[in-house]
Amino acid sequence: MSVTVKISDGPLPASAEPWSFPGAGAVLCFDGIVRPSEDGRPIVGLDYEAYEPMATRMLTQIAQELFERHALLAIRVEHSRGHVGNGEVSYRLRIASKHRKEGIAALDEFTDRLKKDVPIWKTARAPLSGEGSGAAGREGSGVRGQGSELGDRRE
Amino acid sequence: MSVTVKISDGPLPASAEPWSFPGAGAVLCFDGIVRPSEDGRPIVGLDYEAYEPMATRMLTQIAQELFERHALLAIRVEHSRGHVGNGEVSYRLRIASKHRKEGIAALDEFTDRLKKDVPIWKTARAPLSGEGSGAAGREGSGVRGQGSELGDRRE
Amino acid sequence: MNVSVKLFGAEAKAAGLREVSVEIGETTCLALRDELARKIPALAPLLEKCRFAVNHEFVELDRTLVASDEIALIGMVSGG
Amino acid sequence: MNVSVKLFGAEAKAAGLREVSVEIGETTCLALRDELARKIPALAPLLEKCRFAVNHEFVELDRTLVASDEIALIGMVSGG
Repeated sequence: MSVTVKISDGPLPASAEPWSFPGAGAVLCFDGIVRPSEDGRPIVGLDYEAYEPMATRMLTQIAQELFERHALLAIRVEHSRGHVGNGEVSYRLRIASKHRKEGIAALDEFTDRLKKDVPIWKTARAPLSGEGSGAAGREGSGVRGQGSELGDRRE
Repeated sequence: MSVTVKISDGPLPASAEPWSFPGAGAVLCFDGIVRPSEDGRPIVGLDYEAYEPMATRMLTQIAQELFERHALLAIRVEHSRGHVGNGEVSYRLRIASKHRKEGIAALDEFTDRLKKDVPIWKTARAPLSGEGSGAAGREGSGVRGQGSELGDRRE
Repeated sequence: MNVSVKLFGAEAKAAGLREVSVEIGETTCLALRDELARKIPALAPLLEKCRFAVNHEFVELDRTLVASDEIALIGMVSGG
Repeated sequence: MNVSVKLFGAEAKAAGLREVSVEIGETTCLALRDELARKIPALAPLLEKCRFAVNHEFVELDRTLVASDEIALIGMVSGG
């Protein structure tokens, strides 16, 4: 069983480095990319906060559960924390399996579980005054102060 | 609608070049890789034959049908012809969509359709004498001569 | 009318040919299929699962053929 | 017993705090939840959908707490 979990600062590399696993017939890569709007409003990006080490532990636990349910060869998951701008990659999941169907099912399940059980939160960052229309001066809905890492990271 | 279809000689690059699409929230990449055995027997690789231009036309048609059924932004599909060795990539499908679920559904459907309707055939190439056990001297089950492109390409 | 039919995969292997020339009376794919079964008995058991492609598109068995058509017999494919 | 509870996302926003100190009589997560609702009314409507994590693992509401536990209130998450 090969499981790699990595939570790192800022966007993931735009292009995934080569990755496979001996004997794999199917290698899937899913990139989750920050879109330019959230709930219909323009944003410049998302700020991610992760509760560590729980987030890494949960990602690892989910990967292990999927190994048991599907016949997988390897899982590698990466997630950003901090700011990720529009068009940048915040989440990359890669799964190697012997066959396609089990890899696709695992990819979908893993991501559903991530969105339900992994303590990671995103906050939309709206354009600064002049950067966009209709949202001038608004700057997302994040929590300020009280030692917020995200608050500290805002420009 | 952005559809790219490419059938090319030999294995695809081990690592996919960067690819995305403006506004995409999900980019999926599926690599189909030649496995070291076929029907329980060791092989050194697969020889692919494509009936062109029909294969390219069918791949394009399937992509267009999936655009209508799912809300996709871009599809790019590449397939090998000729020899592809074990561990090498013979098929790479990439789909950009706003959301994950539609991209995953399209990825699965596209590949099901490929395996049903696209005139591409594979022939297993068994190890040459000395290269493997139990299959010495056997060289796959492909058709020889009569202008076979594959036959001509065998070393 | 004399037509030429391209063969691939299992059908090419069964026939030992990649292309076969067939003389047909009635100029439909159905008549062509019957003639292929008669001329190359090894193909007969495979034909039920085959489709014809004419000029690079799948067609129904009642399709009428003309001399300039490019005809291919497409059985089980195995891409991916 | 005095415990400290980490808050995130919507709960941190509602409370205006990232960490809150609470005095509890009965040392269970259920008692802690009731005390959080009493102390920070803005949190009350969110608590139904929240889980507690103790020492980085989700726990049930009947979980008994000890002073050294790291406690986090986990509401709707939004990774991906």
